[in-house]
Amino acid sequence: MTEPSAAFVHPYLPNSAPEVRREMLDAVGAASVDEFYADVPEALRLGRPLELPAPLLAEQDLARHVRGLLAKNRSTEDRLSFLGHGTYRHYVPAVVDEVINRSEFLTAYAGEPYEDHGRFQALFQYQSLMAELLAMDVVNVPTYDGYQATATALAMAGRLTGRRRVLVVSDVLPEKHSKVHDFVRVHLELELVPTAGGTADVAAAAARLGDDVAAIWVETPSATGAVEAALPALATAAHAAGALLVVGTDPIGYGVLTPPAEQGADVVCGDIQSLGLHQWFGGAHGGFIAVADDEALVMELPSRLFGLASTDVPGEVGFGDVAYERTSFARREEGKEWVGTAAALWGIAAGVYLALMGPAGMAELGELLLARTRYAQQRLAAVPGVRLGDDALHLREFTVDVSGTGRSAAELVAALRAEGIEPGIVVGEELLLVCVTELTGQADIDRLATCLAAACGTPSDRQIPQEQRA
Amino acid sequence: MTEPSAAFVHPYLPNSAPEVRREMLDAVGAASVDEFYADVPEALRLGRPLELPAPLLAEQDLARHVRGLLAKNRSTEDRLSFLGHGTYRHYVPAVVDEVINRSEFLTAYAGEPYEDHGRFQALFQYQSLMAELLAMDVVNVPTYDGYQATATALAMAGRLTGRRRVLVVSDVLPEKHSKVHDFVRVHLELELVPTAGGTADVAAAAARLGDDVAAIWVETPSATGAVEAALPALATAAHAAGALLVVGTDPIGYGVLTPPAEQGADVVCGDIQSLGLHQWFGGAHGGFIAVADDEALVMELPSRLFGLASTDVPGEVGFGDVAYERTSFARREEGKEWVGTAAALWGIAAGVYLALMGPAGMAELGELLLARTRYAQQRLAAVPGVRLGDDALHLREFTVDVSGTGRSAAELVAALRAEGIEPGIVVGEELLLVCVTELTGQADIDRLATCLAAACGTPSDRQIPQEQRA
Amino acid sequence: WDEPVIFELSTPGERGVLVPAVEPGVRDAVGDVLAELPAGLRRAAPPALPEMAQMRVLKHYLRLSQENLGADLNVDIGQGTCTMKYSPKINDQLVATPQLTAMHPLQDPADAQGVLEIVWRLERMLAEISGMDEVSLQTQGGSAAIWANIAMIRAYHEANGEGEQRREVITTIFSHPSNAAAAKAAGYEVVTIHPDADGYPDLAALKAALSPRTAAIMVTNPEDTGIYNPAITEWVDAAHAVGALASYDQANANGILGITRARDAGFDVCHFNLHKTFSTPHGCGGPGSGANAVSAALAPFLPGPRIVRIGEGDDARFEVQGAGPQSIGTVAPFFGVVPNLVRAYAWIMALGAEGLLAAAETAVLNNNYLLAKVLEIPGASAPYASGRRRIEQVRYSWQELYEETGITSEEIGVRMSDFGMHYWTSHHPYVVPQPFTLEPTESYSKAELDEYVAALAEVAREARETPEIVRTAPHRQSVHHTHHDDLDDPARWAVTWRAYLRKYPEVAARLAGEPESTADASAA
Amino acid sequence: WDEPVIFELSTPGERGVLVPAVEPGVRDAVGDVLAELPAGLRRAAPPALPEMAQMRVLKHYLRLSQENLGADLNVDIGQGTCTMKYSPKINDQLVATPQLTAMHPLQDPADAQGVLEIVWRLERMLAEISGMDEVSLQTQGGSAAIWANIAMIRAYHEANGEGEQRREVITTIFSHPSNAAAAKAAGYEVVTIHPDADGYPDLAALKAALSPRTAAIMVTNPEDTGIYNPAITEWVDAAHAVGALASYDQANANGILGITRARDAGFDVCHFNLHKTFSTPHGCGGPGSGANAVSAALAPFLPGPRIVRIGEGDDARFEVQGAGPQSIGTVAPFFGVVPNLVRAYAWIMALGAEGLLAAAETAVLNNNYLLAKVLEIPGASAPYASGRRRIEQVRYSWQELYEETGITSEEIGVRMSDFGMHYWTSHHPYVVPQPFTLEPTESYSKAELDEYVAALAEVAREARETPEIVRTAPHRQSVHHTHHDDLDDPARWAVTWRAYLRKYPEVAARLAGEPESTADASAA
Repeated sequence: MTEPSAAFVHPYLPNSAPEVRREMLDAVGAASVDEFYADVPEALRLGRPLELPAPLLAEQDLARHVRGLLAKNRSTEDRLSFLGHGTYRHYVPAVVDEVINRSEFLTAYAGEPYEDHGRFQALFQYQSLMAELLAMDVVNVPTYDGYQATATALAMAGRLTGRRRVLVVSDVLPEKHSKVHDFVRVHLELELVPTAGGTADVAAAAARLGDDVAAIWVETPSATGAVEAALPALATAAHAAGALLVVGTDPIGYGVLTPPAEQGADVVCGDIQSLGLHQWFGGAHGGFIAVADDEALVMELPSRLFGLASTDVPGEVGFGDVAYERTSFARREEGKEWVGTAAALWGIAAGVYLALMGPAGMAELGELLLARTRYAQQRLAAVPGVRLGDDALHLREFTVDVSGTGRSAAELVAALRAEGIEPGIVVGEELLLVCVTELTGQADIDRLATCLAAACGTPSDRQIPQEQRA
Repeated sequence: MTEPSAAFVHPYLPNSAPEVRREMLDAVGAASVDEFYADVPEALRLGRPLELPAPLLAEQDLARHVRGLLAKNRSTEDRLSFLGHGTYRHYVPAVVDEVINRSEFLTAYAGEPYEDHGRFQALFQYQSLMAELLAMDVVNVPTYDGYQATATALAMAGRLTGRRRVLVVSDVLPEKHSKVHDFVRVHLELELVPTAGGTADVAAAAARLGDDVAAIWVETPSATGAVEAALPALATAAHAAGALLVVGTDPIGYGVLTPPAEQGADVVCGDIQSLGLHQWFGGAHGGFIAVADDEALVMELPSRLFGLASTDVPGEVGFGDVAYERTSFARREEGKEWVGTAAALWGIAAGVYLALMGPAGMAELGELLLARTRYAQQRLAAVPGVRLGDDALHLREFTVDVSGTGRSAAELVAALRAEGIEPGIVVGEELLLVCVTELTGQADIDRLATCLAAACGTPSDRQIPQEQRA
Repeated sequence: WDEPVIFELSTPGERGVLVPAVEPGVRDAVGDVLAELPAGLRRAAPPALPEMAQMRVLKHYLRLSQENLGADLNVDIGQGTCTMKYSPKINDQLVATPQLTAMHPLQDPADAQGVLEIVWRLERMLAEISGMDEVSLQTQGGSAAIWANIAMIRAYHEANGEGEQRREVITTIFSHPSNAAAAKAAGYEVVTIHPDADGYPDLAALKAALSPRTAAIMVTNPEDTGIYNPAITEWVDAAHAVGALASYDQANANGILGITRARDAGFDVCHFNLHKTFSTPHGCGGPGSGANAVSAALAPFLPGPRIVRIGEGDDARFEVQGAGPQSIGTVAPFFGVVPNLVRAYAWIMALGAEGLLAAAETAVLNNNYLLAKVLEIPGASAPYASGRRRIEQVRYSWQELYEETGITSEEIGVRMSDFGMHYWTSHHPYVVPQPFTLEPTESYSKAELDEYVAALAEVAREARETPEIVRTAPHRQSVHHTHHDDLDDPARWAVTWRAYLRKYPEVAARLAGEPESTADASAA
Repeated sequence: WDEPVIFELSTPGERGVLVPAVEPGVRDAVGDVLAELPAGLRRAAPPALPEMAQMRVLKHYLRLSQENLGADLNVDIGQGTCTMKYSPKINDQLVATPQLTAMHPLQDPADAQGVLEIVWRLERMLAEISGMDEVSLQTQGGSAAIWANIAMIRAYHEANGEGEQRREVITTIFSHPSNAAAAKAAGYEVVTIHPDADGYPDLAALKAALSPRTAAIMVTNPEDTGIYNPAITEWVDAAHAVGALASYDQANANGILGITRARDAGFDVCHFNLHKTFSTPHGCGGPGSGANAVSAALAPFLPGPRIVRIGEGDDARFEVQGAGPQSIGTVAPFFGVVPNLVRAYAWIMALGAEGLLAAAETAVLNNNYLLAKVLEIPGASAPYASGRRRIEQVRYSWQELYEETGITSEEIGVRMSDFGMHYWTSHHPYVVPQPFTLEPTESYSKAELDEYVAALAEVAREARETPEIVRTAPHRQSVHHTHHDDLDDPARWAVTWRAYLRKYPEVAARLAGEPESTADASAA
């Protein structure tokens, strides 16, 4: 093989400059780079250039190309969005982005507690801030996402109890169910216990408990945004049967809502995307798993856990890995699942978010979300032919049944998209999942109601207030 | 006065929290904040709230409001722009923005050489990189902009020579001339020597030289983008008369063009916006003044000059202010003009830009600009009725005379704006100033020529090549 | 800085960011939603989050950032196996646009054509780079991608009715441990092959281990030693011969881009780490991004959703299809770590075919140059394959130095931090004694490699001449020698601040009682 | 870090960023433009800029940034008179949009309605805050705004035929020195008034100085001492009585927002520093932004261009008008430092009238709290106006400590840097002996003020007990005690690297001959 790239000098490749390249080859006594590939059999050599698009070597050309592609997108700043279903449009304070875009955090990886003291402290603080919100003493360094966190939490329950059955008593996002199912299916069987009125049917669940049940799995808010009010009863039942109560949740409401740990949950898990992460087309998720500070539970956690430690200087705190020997790094297939590159940066972001929000911010946000959700329910339910999917308490998301309008949910979505509105997600032939956040103001909700009424062929029950923009 | 703001808690005001406010008042023995204003006469108290718009206290509301206003803009990414006239559309490498947006640089001010070592070094490096480009040994920490740099350079010439007349031998931007005139008019008289063919009329200038002339002022590229080819002759004539040659310039071309210092210039000055600063609606300018390392010249510079110094550690370099006693900080009205907050961050940006570009990048850029300028001249001059404003060598900008088209320059601008094109700036009834850069590709120039021809009511001489976007 | 834990910075009443008030019109319509919460659902006491004004939160985290050593700041070649390369800043800027950050994954695909096209294009480029037929970009890291590999393999065998029969997965000891761990999590028994005397993967041992019970081999190549398995085709063929699949962990692909491809060696499935080979930033440990590439035979098992192109050229549009009937289903939310996918796309587009090859060759040149320099340090060695060239990294050993001085590799790593250098200590598995693994990638100049080696040599000299300075390191860090035995004792570990205050009441008492102490901060 | 000067990092052939090639179609049309350059215009030798790959440039500047102490990182209250307040990050994000960065100032105003509206609104808000009639936002800093003040005053008198007669400008010693310097640059003779025994501006001295030769008084209030001139109306009236104008340097306005206004005291012209009072970041020394506010009588003299609103409410549009016939013309390119104008607008909008007042009151509360704490440090004093409250800052003195220990204020400042604190030493004019000036603004919490004072007290204790440690500071900086005498000797000063290599041939020889030395970098 010749050296086709000998004259290819690129800003990303300092030693592509011919002079230094020659100097380095001379230093190691090699005639060409080809010598280094002596172990790669000739038969495996590609022997031709990869068929890739012509490169955009000048940064300005690259920027123009990629920006040109992205300019084809119309984002939720251009459209009025009521989309949720696992990825939520919350406001991200500027300081959050500032911190996670710092080169020191963005480009670091796995430094040791000394040179990467900042990373250890930032993630310890993330754990600690989440712990306050969740009222639990142990929270992991984030795993990939809420799907994985839940799969892992249930697997932990299986290992702890040595049992195989899991009762799924809430409505779960289908994609999340798919992931959890495929992840645990060798070890666990998921049994659906149909919900009643949007939340758990406690009696039905209790009836199916037994000494082969590893866990009851609750989602709150559920896939429809319903808040589970019966956690204490579920916990009591589960514990009586020797099973764990595993609660999947979104932490966004716990400025005002009682955290599951205070209602009997043994493992609480979920996603942190709501806490300071942009929507990113669904590409910014992180999973948390929280447990009590109980050695048996902690030793089943596969994730890294950063902990405080004393140092040679009295009063100074350092950081390090808690119970590192649990992990796959240390024990390969004898470890608990595995540890790998997951979502640390998003954890730092969530930590900054919680620090900025503080108790008052989380309380105000929780109340605002509850109020806007209720308001949106009222407005949409007032559209003729539209009624609420259930009577449960909802946070941020809820379903509406449009069967009375004579239109399918998909038809209504198409009609509203033509108005620049994403009214929600079709979760059934005549069922629409609608999401509101602190970025969805009263005027936005009113506009949805008006346009939905129009799409249903009926006039709205009141005028759209003038838009509240400057 | 009562304390209306006692309960006004804001994220920017930590001590607006009522508890700590009370604690601090107690610590100083004050009943209320009002006591601190004892020296402000009652008659001067406003006594009512300022009449300002209602605040947007939640950051998300503020962001939405400001973004909403800015969304009314249509930038040069949305329009095809051939606008120059002092503010230029060059590509800003990502690393430049990364560096100047670092909190450490963005929010620092006037720390001393120890705690702000980085700032001193970064600005020393800016001076040094500019010095290589300009081939001069002394460059200042940036002043406000090229207008100020030129005004100051001419004032220096006046002080050094003790003379009052300045011969202006180039076409100067009217706004720049206005600023320079008002700044120096107590001390200097500016005399215009009309240009010939776009550049200096050397004979006419020489004829007006005398022992009362402080300086010849040349602009290259001039207000029309003409490159002055007669600097050596002007220098010889000026020096023979005991005058200085002051050259205002844009450094963008000196990867390939001979720097004025090598053609006899005594003071070289101008603007650094082209070197890594966005257009910012004309809001990102910085001025440089370069001179030889001659004590007499250096002592007339009003700006700060950062210099290298030895430290207690052999081989280590530190930094500090060179000849600080020159400045108005030290000497008030006895100093040279004044020193104040000017454009340091832009200087750091220009330094990063030059470090990224290196000699090869500046050479390639210079050649590209010359080639595209010439190409644009050819294409536009080929439009029937359009001819070049002059025959000089041009860099980046040139004028076209549209008198043969039967349309005024303003009419043509209006017609092309309707096509999404800013074809240039009206600098005379029938004169248009057109600018191209590395961001104005061949296809863009071809499109301008075609649309201009159409606007003039004539078909283009050739087809528009298909746009080169991905 | 000697920056306190954030809870120590709280002042009651301060606010970091404000939330909009409930609109009067909403309030009128819904009443007091908190008062109306069902019994037990209203939180009794607010969470004990700190109360801080905005600037102080910012300052705190900026200071923490300065106590961290990112790849942008140091010569980050000590993180061997992790391919710490330059993540171009332009790519970070490109992904920061609201046209990406504010996209919801369930928007009308007509409104998402830009991002869908980029992801689709990236899939096709990675298919070409791997030689495979189809690519999925959903996983968020290398280990997650390994999981997807084994999940597809499992589904494949089940679809062929061999799910019950094939219960073993074979890997090598120098393949990433997540291969073993993920196979175990998927229910397989794991068989681990050790290298031959020269450090090469042992083909005979593989053949002895293969059987109709084998579901797959899962191997890295080059291995973490930097040694390329010259018999890789024979390995794959041997696996295929017993009906097993061959899965290729291409975490170490950085030296072979454009040189050789997974499919050309017969692999059925492979994955890349976009945060290694394709330059997306490591983010303190994620999000990364995994690319799973498969042959046509395995394509039906890929996770969903899938992005498909309809039409060609200027008329092409991109749509989203759900997972197919044989798919392993969802492995992660939606389309994967989208910002990293766009970054990886931009990185490939900035280099092209010639550039990828140049990157690989430069990485390999840098590594062999570094190898020569490191071997000049007395006490350092490169076990296995003596005298052979390596691909993109080398697992070295300080065993000689240790025997001479008693200084361990871990101690040297800590001391390296005093020189502003990083060198990680988790060289799983600990087969090589006193290991350290260096991977220079293509991103570092010769001068930087020389600087790193000089620091290593200096620490080795100290180990011999002034070992105490090494043993008592760190000396120049913002934190001092830390007592890690606290962290393995359930009674003493503290994973959160609240646990810390609970377990160490004397600390809680001190913090509650004392005013904030004078800063003794070292300068930036 | 011990980061070399950038020229030392050059490696021949490396590239930091690539430039597009000349298109073949352009090349064909224009030929070899370099070969065809007129005689003498083609540069003979390329500029000796460094040659560096992109990551190394980035790393170099990131390391330099870490050797800098921005307001975001420290308790930046030692930069008295400069109003170092929090520059909210949201504002930096808002101005980073291409809808601002990529705007050309001569675009069709119809395409620039957003930015024109913001600038216009900001002008109106500042008119209300100052009480003035019209505002211009073109200048890039406080001193530039002072220049615009005096240029307008000069034009005003000339328009009234008194240009020749009025040749004097009166200022006070505790007004910013740029008032004196700019007046001088405008051709005026400068008369400086010293304070009375209590430190208050001396009205009698002013009256004695005023005459028909007086063009203007140019004063700061509160002065740099933090003392508000209670007779400010009398000062203005006295000036007006002789036909002079009154110009108000409101660089120190941070404590009086919403409390009292320039026009209410009778001033004709004033300016604000948006980078002080209105929070735009200081950028290592600019760009700042100045706002010139004037009475109706002076409005015709404002610089141009002007932004005008046509129509009202939703139909309003914004246009650009050139400078009027009496205008002083252009003072700066186009519309001023636009990113800072948008930031200042956002800052005011985030706070509103109540918030501005709260900011002012909090700044004043912080200052008087700090004053009480500093006066508890033995050896520190606050000269003048003994026992009186101050507005937003105080000029203190270490004279007592100096007399006791011989330690100067400058030495204390250097030692403070070892505590991660900054304290500047340019307290022009040096009327107060051993001065230091603290201005806490509204941005710092009580805990941070306490921390700063504790560090001050500690250094004062050291000055008494272990003075050598203060005298030999700094001890914890990336650079050591620097020999500033090099910088005042024309034979030895080196303003650029090329001058350094020329003047110090032994350095040039060493750098040319030696390979790069081992880094001895301290950690981040």
